[in-house]
Amino acid sequence: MGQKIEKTFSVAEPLDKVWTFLSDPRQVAPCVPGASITEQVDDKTYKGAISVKVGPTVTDYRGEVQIERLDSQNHEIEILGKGQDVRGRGSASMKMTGKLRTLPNGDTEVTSVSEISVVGILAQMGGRVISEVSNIMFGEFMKNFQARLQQPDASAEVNPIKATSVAWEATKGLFRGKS
Amino acid sequence: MIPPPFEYLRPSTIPEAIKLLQQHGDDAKILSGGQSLIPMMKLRIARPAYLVDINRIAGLSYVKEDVGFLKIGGLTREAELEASPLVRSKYLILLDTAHVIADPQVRNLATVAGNLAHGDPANDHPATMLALGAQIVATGARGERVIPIDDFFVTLFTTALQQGEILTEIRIPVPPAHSGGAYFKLERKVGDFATAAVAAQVTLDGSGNVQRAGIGLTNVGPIPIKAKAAEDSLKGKKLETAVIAQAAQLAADASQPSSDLRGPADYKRGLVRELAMRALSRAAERAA
Amino acid sequence: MAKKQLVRVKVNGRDREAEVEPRLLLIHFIREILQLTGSHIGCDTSHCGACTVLLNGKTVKSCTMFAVQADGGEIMTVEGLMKDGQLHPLQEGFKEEHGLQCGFCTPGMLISSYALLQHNAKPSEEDVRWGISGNLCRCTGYQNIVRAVRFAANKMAAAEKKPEMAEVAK
Amino acid sequence: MIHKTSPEVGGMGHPLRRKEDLRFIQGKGNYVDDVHLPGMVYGQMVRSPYAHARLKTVNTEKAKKLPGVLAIITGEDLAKANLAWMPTLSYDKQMVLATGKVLFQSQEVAFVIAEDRYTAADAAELVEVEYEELPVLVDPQKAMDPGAPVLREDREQKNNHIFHWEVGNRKATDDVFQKAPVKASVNAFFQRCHPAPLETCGCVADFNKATGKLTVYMTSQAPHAHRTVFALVGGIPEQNIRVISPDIGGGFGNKVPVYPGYVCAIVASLTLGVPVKWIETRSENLQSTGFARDYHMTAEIAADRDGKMQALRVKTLADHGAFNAAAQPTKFPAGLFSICTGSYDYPQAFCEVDGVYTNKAPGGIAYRCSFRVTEAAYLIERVVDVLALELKMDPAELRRKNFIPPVRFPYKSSLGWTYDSGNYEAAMKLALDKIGYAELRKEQAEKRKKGELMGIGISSFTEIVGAGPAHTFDILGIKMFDSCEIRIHPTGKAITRMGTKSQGQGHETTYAQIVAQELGIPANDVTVEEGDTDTAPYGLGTYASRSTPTSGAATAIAARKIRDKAKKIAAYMLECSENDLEWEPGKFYVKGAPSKAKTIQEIAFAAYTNMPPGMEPGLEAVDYYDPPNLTFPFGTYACVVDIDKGTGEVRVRRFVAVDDCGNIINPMIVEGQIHGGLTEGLAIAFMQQIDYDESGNVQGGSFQDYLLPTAVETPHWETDKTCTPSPHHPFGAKGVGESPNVGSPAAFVNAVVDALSHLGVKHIDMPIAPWKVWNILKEKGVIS
Repeated sequence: MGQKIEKTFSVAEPLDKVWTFLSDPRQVAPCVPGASITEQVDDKTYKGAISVKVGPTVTDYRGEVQIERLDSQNHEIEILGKGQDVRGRGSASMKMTGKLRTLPNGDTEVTSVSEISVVGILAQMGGRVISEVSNIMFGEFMKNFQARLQQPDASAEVNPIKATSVAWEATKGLFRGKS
Repeated sequence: MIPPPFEYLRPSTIPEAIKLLQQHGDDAKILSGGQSLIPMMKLRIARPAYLVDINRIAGLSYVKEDVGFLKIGGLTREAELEASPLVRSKYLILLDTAHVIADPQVRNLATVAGNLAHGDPANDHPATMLALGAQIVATGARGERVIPIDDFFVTLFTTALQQGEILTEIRIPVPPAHSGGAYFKLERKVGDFATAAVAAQVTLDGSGNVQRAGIGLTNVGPIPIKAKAAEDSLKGKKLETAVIAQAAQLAADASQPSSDLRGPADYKRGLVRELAMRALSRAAERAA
Repeated sequence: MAKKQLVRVKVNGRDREAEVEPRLLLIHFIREILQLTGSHIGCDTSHCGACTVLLNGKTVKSCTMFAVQADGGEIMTVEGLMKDGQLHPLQEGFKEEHGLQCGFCTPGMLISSYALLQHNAKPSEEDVRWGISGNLCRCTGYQNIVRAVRFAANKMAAAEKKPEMAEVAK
Repeated sequence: MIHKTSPEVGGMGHPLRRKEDLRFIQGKGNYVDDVHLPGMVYGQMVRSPYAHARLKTVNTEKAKKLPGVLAIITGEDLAKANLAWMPTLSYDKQMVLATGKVLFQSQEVAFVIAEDRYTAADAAELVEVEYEELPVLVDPQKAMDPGAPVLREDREQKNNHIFHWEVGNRKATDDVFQKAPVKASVNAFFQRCHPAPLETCGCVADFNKATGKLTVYMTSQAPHAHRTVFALVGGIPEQNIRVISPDIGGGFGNKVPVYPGYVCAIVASLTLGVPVKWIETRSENLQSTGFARDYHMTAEIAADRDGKMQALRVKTLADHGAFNAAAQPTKFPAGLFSICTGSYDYPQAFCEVDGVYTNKAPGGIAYRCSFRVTEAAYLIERVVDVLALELKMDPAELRRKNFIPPVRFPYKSSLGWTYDSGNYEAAMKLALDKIGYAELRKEQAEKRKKGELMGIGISSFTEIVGAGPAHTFDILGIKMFDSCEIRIHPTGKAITRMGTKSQGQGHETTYAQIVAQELGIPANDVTVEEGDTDTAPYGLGTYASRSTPTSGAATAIAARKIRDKAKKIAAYMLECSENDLEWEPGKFYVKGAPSKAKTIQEIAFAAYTNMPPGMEPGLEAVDYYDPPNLTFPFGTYACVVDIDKGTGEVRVRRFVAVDDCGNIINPMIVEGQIHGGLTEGLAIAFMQQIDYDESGNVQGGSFQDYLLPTAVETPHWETDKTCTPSPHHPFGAKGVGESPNVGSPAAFVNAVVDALSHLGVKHIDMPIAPWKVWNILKEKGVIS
């Protein structure tokens, strides 16, 4: 189940600062609702987890985040994140391309293209909500990105952001909701 | 398919239920009709540790008119709504809606409140309640509060209900004379979610001009959509073909559907327009 | 494992009880604990209606309900349709009008039809089609099921008329 | 002409009420999940969420620790016993439990056995499987690309091509096309469907360690064939295997193949020595067991300007998924698809099919279909309509012009089949008269002026059923005969046992009616037993509308053998010569002296009490029937649809089905079969599809999205018949169970296309969802 989201937003920070932030998965990953970096494998590879709150339980995807391409001259980055559901029921991956540009007012414009792919039971049953969920998660990401950029948290790598309930809310809707 | 284990709690009063919900917090889910929750548990997508079964709480099942409102109790089943003489004679839009929800067996258990509290944009009552300008009564530890339906749907599967609150009543202002409404739904088959659906409720003044119009849309966005521009376009006008067509177009413009197995987004927008025309025409007939 | 709970129900007129896990689905309670295997499981997602039983007079999909929820209730399954060794008119109707082929959906169909006739003694073809719209059949194409239900409706109406006539005759 | 017996006897032609119904209407059927044996435990499959992945590790430690878990079987465990793979019915092999890699979503990876279902489900979740995802191939066209990833590493052939099959004269056909003044073509995709019987597949395997006997209660449409497969694969002596097919909740082809679940349950029972039950969930059923169709087809017709067809050319790509698990006769990798010339007389034809592997569930099976005849009938009936458009000719007129005329039967088709009998024009005329074709065309013209959309669709299909003659047909080498054994009890009652297996077709009634017809024993006095391999004679089972053509024929022949013996006994009893005896159902009497008679019941009693000297006692017979040819049922279906321009919805206003299945055993049951088949045809035309997204996720893997029609979506069917008996079948019958499913999809689609044809629409792929129609209307500017 693939889903492509293209978004452009701007942040009131200079390009260099945004670039430094964007090119560090330890900073960016926590902007994704429920995600965290747990370990750095090498300078381009990180282990991470996305903790998706599913009602009273927590579903964990664990996997890797990899910087596929880092072009500091053109300020372009390509990140691939891929996680497997620890209950063995599928996986989710996201390939994100980010590009920065300085706006006339000195702000920085972020253009991102994300391709989200979900495999397994959620993709089978949740077709009608995956795009909505992706959009909402991306909206959260933008908010977090802007907020964290202004107050980067040095300990991001050990403090997973509290999971939002977006994915739970999404899965709730898989069935004919009448109760 | 086998659900994961859980503890089953069966309070007999609302305060008891609220206490249990507070006590177990996020680990608890309300079991009302269960027709959405139980299939999810069987798929093991939902795994609540506690189920608080509110079905044995007395006095929550009614459909009645009282001080200017049609009141629907928090445990009123879809089948009861469908069978209510009051609904059958005066609230045809509710009858339209209940009739196309799932199937007879599911309607015997599923509740109107659950259909709303679930916050699923694909559910049918949200659009109807938006059209009717309903109010939601939420009961929590601090007592009751009334939430206008326009503020109730927050985001995908999220409503204004707080943890520990139970949707105990739905209030619909009794429509004045010359009111009428209708719900039109296109579904792939009986029991399916709407590909799209439109609820329309109008009240006409003495000269047949629209005094109030409510239009709600099902399954064409992250939340049930209130087509405000379309509603506004009708005010003070006679429900003639051109007027209806314009409102229908505005309703379609307000929709934000995504493509899925039920059809591409463009189709769904077109469907909203078509169904809005039909719902408004039927509402006009019923109001006359 | 969650602690077991006592479920007491009256099934086809007989009191039954068992200690069960709260998560036990009503259909498994009926089929496996009570050993009433007439009601079936066909889909798991609340779509097919093969598991339909009557709970307190109303049809429910017993695969989408926990046994603990039925505690204190009265259940009727297909095994409870026959009275005093006589087939229910619906059972006769299904046989007479060829309302079944593989028979797997039949118990659920019979129960839904039973409930339909309880509140609509003279259903039109359209009424019957909506009344059984929560039950899937893969074999019959429904047409003969519709005939079967209307056969039963006629037969039940005739049976009710007869005593009245007798009354008049007196 | 069939002699009509009295209603009390209930021979052929009587709408006898079904004998099997009494148990079903009381909830006393005995389906496989109703089988409950002492000490029985439960199996649950662990399945792959990925469509294509390297299988790195399968860790069962945590799961094994769960109280109540008895054992967990993995692919590696099976490999040690050489059981990780099993043969399919198409000379391919299929993984029982994955080793190395998984090839489709929901593929079987491990099998958990626990004391109860709930524990088994909990434990399955605790099995930890590590996968490495691989590129997924879902498009069969891409599967043929040279650079495509090779899915089946186990094969010597390092590509995804399974087979190429061709029939007919390519060159002669091409030559006709080169010169033909008129050509018409269609690209039609017959989407992947699933039979979805209401009961899923399952079994209870019960191995008795003391006796060495394995009893398998299973949802099997072919219990004998399955017993042989188990014997060959498992190395168990065949006499020690007993397969019992209890009541089956619908099959439609889904219950022909052997599935990994059966094998795992058997292995588990052999290992643990207790009965093991395995029952699929609906999702497992839809996502891993035999799908059907998935044919990407092109058909072209060459014709002259008057509409006389000259040649047919067909090219097809067949998507078989991860394993070629098609259930079909050995010599026919594309089944009987070469019946695609249909009801028409083509001087030349050529048909070729290529099969490929993709990362999808394995198949494809014959879904209410005689081995791809559904695809063939759909294709030809579609392309004929396209030709009619090309010629601006009425589609009924075009058909009439090209039908094989009655005088040409037996007719040898240019693709090699010998049609037994047919009268296509008669069936079409009846259908068109009944629906009021001429009036409908007028109405359509009027409506078009007003911008309203209605369409009339015709499908004049020819079926090919009753596989089949031993010289041509076998499955895994076993010839496709079928059988019947009849025993007459001393009191004149009877039991018959068959090699076939009913799944709702009413065999307990119809076979009894054949016996009643042939011997005059009331059908109600005849018990029909099927599905127990310890008692029934060997047969290939029920699918492909073969029961009546094969076992039905065997029943008549066996009954006639009994009648021959009965005649000898009667002659002895009546002290006359056999030549002096006349038969009427139920008794022999002396010619010219009807009062001197012996009833079959009296004769039966004598067979045990007073047989002629030297005669073997008893009265029974068995017949293994090898049909001389297939049978070719046919019919015309006519359908009227109205289209809602605003929503794109198609409403079937009327549907008239005229079937010709030769002589009829039970008209009530035939009508019921037609209703059911039409409903499945409707579902295929408008609703049912198993699709896959680009990652290999199943779309339509539950009844939420695999849409089965309810009573509300299903129209009221109108049926009628003509009767053209099969000349070679013992009582002139042909088989009918599948005709409506074979013939109707084209009628529905033709009707929808007809409604839109004036806009230039020539074809719409199934399932015709409202959005597809709406998109066309929008594209053609009909709506804004």
